[in-house]
Amino acid sequence: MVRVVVQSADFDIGAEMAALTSGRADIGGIGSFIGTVRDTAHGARIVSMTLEHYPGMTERAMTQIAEAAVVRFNLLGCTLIHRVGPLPPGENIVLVLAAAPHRQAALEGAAFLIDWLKTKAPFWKKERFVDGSEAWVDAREEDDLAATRWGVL
Amino acid sequence: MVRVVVQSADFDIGAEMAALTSGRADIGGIGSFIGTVRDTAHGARIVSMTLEHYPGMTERAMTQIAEAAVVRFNLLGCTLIHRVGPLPPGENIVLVLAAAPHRQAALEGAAFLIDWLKTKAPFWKKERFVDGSEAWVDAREEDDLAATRWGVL
Amino acid sequence: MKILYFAWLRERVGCGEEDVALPEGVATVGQLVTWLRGRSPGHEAAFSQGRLVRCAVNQDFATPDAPVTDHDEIAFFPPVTGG
Amino acid sequence: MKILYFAWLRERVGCGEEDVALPEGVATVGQLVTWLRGRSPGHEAAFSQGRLVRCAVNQDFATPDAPVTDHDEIAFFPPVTGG
Repeated sequence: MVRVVVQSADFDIGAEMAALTSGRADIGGIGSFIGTVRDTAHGARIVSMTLEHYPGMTERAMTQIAEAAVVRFNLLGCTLIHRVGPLPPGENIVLVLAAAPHRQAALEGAAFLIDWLKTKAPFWKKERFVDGSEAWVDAREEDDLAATRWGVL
Repeated sequence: MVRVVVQSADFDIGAEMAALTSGRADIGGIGSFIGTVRDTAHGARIVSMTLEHYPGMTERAMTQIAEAAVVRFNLLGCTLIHRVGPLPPGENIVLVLAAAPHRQAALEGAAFLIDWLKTKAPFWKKERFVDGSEAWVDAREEDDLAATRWGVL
Repeated sequence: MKILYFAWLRERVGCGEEDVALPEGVATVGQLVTWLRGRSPGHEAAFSQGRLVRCAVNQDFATPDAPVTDHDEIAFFPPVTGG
Repeated sequence: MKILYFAWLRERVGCGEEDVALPEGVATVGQLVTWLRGRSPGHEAAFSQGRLVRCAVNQDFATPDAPVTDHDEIAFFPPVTGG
């Protein structure tokens, strides 16, 4: 019911959607979010983004977030896949799927999952620019704000 | 940038996602919603749902909704696919994709698109129950309420 | 004018589409509905349910006071339930 | 105890993981940080940036007053930026 994966390979949204929904007809809606690597950051062109994580704690935190979402929105299932390693612009970073009997829970479940993932799962992004320089991405205050609207874990 | 389709065949979310995002790296997030046929309605088991539409006006209304979403949320693109004809439980009904530079616009764009589609695009659902009886689905007041939070067209 | 019916209105009227010459004294959607109700028991059943009927004139949503002409495509249908 | 560093803390310290015997007088995360800062210029640079450092004890987020023991896995890292 809760599927949590950290991997360097890309994911296949069609296959993940099928795995989440196949063989059941109690689902009325699936909300989804995919995050992708943009080619610019603060106006500068980036050539790649590298995702680092904390093996063990990351999967643990993602599972806690997913289980909290299932309880809170009465989800029938959810999927959280996050990639790690170097990723060029245009590549997928993260996939969130939330299945529910009706659309509002599915959409809110997906929004909750990505908001919490962004503030509570131990991943860090480093950007590499065209001039060869690199910089760790700073946590964004608006991400913390977005997460606080859901209250505390 | 705006892709609107009414079809009886199923859609392929992977292919639609690729068509929306391929060759560009200015997208940071894609919000999505898929609506599916549930096997129960008001506690009764249904064997199929039939979707009727108003050819011409439906595509026109969907295009207006999609273009309004692009302007309102600064979307980089969006896709609206709605199926018609008889559909058994578990089948996909509708696909919404909204691509934006950042996640909030992508998620809100997808929510707006499905809320408006449900209240402003001329589709009608008829449910067929196990006992052979059929009934047109009544418009839900909560769908109208969901749409009003976005204001008027 | 072309008149279209969808969903349960189509079932009550008994057809999905009919061509009608603009009746005398009919200049608005509301007046057209009044005229249509006298056309057959099916039409009467379609429009007299006390249930909400929506209208589109030339594929845009329209209110009862919207004007109609002989060249218009007028559609009647229940509140929409797609998505 | 096992101590882990991630992202720019790892780069400043110069390694991602080190094993340390629980130092005398260290009973909390805050006391451990004070002790670590004296361990090398890299450690000092990692913890003295005036930038926010997060901590996890045994893979749960922890505050400076959280207790630490010799058998714990303690991780230090910047605020998270995934998603």
